[in-house]
Amino acid sequence: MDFNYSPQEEAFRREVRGWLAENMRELPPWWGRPDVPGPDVDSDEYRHFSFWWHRKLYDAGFVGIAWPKEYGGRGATLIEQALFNEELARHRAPGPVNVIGIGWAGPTIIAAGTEEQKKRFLPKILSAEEIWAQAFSEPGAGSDLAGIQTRAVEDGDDFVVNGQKWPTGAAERADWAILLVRTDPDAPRHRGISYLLLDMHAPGVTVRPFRWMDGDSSNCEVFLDNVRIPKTMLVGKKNLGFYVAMGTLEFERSQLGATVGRENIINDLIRTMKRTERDGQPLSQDPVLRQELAQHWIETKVMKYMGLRMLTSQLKGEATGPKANLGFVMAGESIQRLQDFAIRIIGPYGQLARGSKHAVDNGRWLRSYLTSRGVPTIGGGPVEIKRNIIAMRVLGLPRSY
Amino acid sequence: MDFNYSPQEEAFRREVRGWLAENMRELPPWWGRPDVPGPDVDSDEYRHFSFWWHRKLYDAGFVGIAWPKEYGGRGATLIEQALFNEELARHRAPGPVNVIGIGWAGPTIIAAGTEEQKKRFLPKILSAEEIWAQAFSEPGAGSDLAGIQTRAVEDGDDFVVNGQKWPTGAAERADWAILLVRTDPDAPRHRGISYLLLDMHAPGVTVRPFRWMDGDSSNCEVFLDNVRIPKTMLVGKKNLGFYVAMGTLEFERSQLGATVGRENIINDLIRTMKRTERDGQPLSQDPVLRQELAQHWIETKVMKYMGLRMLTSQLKGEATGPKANLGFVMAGESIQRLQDFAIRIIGPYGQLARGSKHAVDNGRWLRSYLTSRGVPTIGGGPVEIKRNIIAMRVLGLPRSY
Amino acid sequence: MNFSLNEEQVMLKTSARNFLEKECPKRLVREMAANKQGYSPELWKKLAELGWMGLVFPEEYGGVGSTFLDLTVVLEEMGRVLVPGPFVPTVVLAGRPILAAGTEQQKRRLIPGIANGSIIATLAFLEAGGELAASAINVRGTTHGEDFIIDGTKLFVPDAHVADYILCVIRTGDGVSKEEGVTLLLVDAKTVGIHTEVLKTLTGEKLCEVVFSNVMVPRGNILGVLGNGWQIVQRILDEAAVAECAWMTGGAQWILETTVNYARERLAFGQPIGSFQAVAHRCANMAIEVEGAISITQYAAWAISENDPEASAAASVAKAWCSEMYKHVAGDGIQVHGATGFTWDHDLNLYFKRAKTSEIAFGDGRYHRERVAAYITGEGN
Amino acid sequence: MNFSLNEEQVMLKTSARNFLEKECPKRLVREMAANKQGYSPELWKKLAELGWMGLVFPEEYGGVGSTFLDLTVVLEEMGRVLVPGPFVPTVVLAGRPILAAGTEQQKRRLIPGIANGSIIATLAFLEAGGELAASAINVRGTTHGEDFIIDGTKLFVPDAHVADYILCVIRTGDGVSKEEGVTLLLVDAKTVGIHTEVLKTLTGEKLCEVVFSNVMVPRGNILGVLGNGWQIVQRILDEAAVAECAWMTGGAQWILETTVNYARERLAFGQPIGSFQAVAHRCANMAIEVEGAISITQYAAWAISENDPEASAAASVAKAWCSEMYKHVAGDGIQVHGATGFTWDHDLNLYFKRAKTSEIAFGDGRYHRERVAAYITGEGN
Repeated sequence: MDFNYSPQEEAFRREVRGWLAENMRELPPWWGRPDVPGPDVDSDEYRHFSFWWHRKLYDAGFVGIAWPKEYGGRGATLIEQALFNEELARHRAPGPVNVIGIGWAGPTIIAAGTEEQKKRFLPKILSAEEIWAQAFSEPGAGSDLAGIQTRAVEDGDDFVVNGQKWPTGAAERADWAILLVRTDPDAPRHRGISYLLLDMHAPGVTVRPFRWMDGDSSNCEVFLDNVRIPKTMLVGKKNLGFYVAMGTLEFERSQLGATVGRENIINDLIRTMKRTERDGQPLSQDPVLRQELAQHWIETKVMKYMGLRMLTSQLKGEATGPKANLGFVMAGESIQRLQDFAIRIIGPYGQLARGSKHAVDNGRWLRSYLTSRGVPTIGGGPVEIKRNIIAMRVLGLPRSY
Repeated sequence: MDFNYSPQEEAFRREVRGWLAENMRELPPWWGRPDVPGPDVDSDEYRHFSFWWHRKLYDAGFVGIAWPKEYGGRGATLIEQALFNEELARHRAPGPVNVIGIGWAGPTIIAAGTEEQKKRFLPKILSAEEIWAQAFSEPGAGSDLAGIQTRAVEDGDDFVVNGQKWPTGAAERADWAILLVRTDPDAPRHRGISYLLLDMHAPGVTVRPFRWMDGDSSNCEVFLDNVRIPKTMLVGKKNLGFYVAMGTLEFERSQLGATVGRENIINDLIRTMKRTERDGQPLSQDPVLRQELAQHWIETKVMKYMGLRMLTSQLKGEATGPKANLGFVMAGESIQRLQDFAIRIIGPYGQLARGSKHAVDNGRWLRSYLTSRGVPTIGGGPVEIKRNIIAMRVLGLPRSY
Repeated sequence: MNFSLNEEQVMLKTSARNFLEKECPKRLVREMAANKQGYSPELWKKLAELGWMGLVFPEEYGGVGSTFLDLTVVLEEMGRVLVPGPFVPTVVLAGRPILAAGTEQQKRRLIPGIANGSIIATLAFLEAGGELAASAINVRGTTHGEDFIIDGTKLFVPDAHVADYILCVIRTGDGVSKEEGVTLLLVDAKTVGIHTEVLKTLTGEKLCEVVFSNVMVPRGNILGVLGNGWQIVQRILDEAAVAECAWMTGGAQWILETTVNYARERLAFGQPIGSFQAVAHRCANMAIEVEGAISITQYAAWAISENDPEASAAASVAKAWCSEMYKHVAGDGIQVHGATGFTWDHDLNLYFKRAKTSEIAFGDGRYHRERVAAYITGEGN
Repeated sequence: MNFSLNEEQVMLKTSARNFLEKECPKRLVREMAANKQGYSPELWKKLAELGWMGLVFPEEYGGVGSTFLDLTVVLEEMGRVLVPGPFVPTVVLAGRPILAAGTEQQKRRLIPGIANGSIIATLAFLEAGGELAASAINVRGTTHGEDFIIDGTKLFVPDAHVADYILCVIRTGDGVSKEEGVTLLLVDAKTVGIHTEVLKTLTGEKLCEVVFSNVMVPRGNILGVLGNGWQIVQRILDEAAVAECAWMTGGAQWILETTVNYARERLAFGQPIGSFQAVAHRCANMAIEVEGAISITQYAAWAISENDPEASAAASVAKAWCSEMYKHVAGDGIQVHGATGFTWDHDLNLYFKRAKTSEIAFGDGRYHRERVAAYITGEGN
């Protein structure tokens, strides 16, 4: 056991740090400063900013760190990917865009795609010239992905697709989407699904944006009306798309970046607690809050080392897919408690939204309180499903659903 | 809505209080005083004491308060039963013995028994001349009572019973037991069970006591080896015993006595906290402990009024069986948290058992900490089953088991 | 002992339910969140015609003469559909203390207008520290002949922008304890020197910053006794806490019913999701918390109606419980609904957000637990 | 970065597992709980022969020269089967500080005996207040020529009744802070004036009251520097906390495995109970807590082995987590087992009880959370 990093890894860390120190100077003044007015996350200005930053990361070779070199990646280890995520979070730097493309579509194409698909798609994923969305779940099939109803019928060299996908992330601005469709309605549920690459600009694709309850309005519903998708866009074997989608994606499972993000949140809270007095005493000395604060730190540290243990398993080539859910469930529910704690600390100010006079940190805590109810326990895979997987595939209990 | 009691009810309360004031003087010096050495709960001395006290309650007409007069009860309302339980708890007086007889066997016989059975059994239940046990669950059928395997075969005027019951409460000292047996192995699970009255002194009945983890050694396993039970001991119809057992038992569901018991515990804890200093400050002023302490009080009050709402429904003749589980689940899990809080307060002394030098309150908190893991969430019906019932029969959700 | 609504209360509840289902659809709630005024004058008028504003005031002042408990029956239904507007500020935060502590003249001047819906009123209490303690009252009222001059800033004042009167909690003196020297002053909202700005909130509820610059208020507008206002404030807070509990309990019941219906109908893996214990037991837990909330809130409301000596403790017990309950139930409701429940368009999010503001209003769980601890230990901290 | 046991550690773990499964059945655990000595001399001898007592001591003192991390590998296996006896007191509470702070002479005198199993030692720390703070150290040592005279009572001293040496934390002076003036003294347990009484505990672990009446101890028996013992004590507590975490983690894994097996096999309603989500998800939650405990404990053990500057904070993080984890997991294990799990005869109850004493040992969750808060805020409280 050794928590020290190898000289090569340390060198990489130094490289990242050096690059960040150099390049973060160019970030706009509002970045990471809730007190300085900046553009909305949904605005064109913000979009322009994030593509500018992505390009810098890309040019420096920090996009697709663990992707093979032959596909434009750095060909580095998952440790280096984890290190990079950690440093990014530690420095509170913006990350790359095209998250679905880099983290999901790309690795799937690398693992199961044709040579043509690799050549056609991979370079533009890393460069973010083409943005990807994920169109798996449907209004009637969320937790139970095998229940999708969107149909694809073969017609000559194409699949003709009809159906509806929801929610599909930032589909409005996507050029391509990874898509699950039913190609054999008579087969057992899991065995009649295919995995396609969908041109979002194709005729018959209609995108309707909607808002989440935290105000994020970048998410979409996608309607597919006789959309023709060439058979060359099939990934893996026909009717085995469910297994392509569930297949081991070698994304880094340490969650180290997220853990550092939590540390940042806690450190920000400590600052707030130190400068806020109640009954003539800073909140940081309030014994009740201290217990809660410490508990959040403890959970953060526990998750950090759970993540590193998971990463070690991954590096050894062990199958960590089901086991990673141990950390994911904890992280999902833990961040909700942390955000609830954060907003309780600021008392009545917790009600004030972005743009309001007197809003603490321009409503940051309110927004993140709301956001914590989405992805952490639902959007990133419902905790109920994750617990099912832990019970069945980690503990070997019988199926419970 | 009116939380005041009627003049008649207030008169009854005064009667109870007067009687308790008068008679509690005769209680032995060790009663309710952990600092005064007294007999073990399992000892003959303790047994003698509790029968002596039962007889006093009985003679005063306080046993079977809500039982009909014709069967030796007081014929009073459930409110008066609740009031009595409340006063008993408030005064920390001992309760009656023969709890299964009075609370379970008796009401079932009243509701479903034959005239002969009523005459034969009811008077001696109230007087505690005959003690009852409950022999429903089996080593292989606990949560799922309909899964019992103990067989009864008809033979002339008798049932011949073979099987094993566990756990059966204080069967070693019981004269009779209410018994569920399978009389039709081919019928659907719930429809082949009969409800019998078992003479514990009959040939073929073997009782093996065992201990619970809290040290209580009064519980038993019962082996039935060709035990002959006359058919006159059948309660209700043959094969419909499951429904006899599940039938509405008009025991009082307010749990008022238990609630007051919780108040007593909290008040005892406050006393302990006031006289225990940490860092030169009494624990009662520790802000962290105060939050927890208050939460326990809050839960106690919430349960009190949940209970009274339930009682009001009962009095109106509404079916409260499933709904009462709302309060039961909460009470079961809440008492575990309270006992954990209690034992944390006394720090390292929490490890010391009854009879040890330095044990706080002679190990009372340790014992009750352990005890809280049994009946509250398991023995009184597992919380999982209770939640099933709430979901299905209170909320109308589909069956989930 | 009879823990159930009486016949009139059941009728009141039923008619309120029917009326509000028709008159206060979620569309209106969403509109009013975005609307500057924050309430619908038509609906306000109808509520007045139904007598709801006058419910807890004696007939001699144009009221209906019902009890505080009756009011909570209506509040529960209002909370169920999230009626927007200054009902609680007008009736509970201002009207009730005027009735309890006002002079005959003050009562005659204001209560009939409150009862018939022509006067909107509110309470200005919190300041920059955001605390409910007497020590946090620092807006000053200084004597100037027959007037007081008020200077300072109040925050989080509900609906001050549409109020005709603002009941202000100010400091007029410094005693041995911070409780001494607190005074309640009835201020005409149109007085020169008052500047109101609506803050942007989570729910669209209109909480205001109210700046008093050299505001002159006649001495005759003192409510109760000069420097002795804290006792009245405490009673206001107790009643407001219980009113909020009723509101929360109504909303939580809507969530529970909506979630159970969803769990019955939504399919996954070929079955209704309510047939999975992860969902079924979550719903059971919600039901337990809600049943507790209904019970403790009704008790606390009864205790306030009866001036029971335990009323204040009961209010804290209820508010501590309901604050956590509403938040849990709203969160569980979203979790059971999955992504659907997390959308802006689903009504659940209105409740989830309201659960947070209700938690904060009139003291959160921690605040009331400390009050309960003080009550049961007999020791402050 | 390599977060996994190395080859030798895996071997150590496997051989410990095999050895203990054979040599320390639950029958022995139960016997020793009732037994006066509280441990089996035969098993003790075998442990010594395996080199476990000497694991963390250098070869020059008769040890094996392994790391603290290696020790926790063994402790995890010991905790898994609940090995009774004075192993942790001897090795961690007494042996480790002697190695760290003792004079060459002290080390030569004691460590070889500890390493070969011929010396049993323990730490006398807590007093009547039951607190871990320096301010709670009130047993006095007063100078008397070349000796100290100790007077006072120590409580909850593990295995003092069989110990050859007792490392005593006493007060020899009063400084500006309570930390000053604390001294560690190595006391021969057979010295005249020491009276030991075994207290009756939940688990049958032998915690003792040790009364010192006019006990003379030579000055040469000071461990470290007179009046400067508190730093050593803190290090002892950190190591003891992590040792306890390893112990708890082992026990929790036994519970998890046993419970999952039961859930697979036990039928209700015609299905294994593990196919009900109420049970399956409870098991999943147990697994999450256990995985967290394994991870954080190994990290803390590594930090101690490496003298990492974060070692003390890591110890508190680990102990806070594991204290709650073990209690939850043990409670959940019983709940899944139902009445069976609540019987005296089922081994689960041994773990449930141990979870409580482990929670208390070397600081409970609250104590360590406060330490973590002090660490991250940089402010005491």
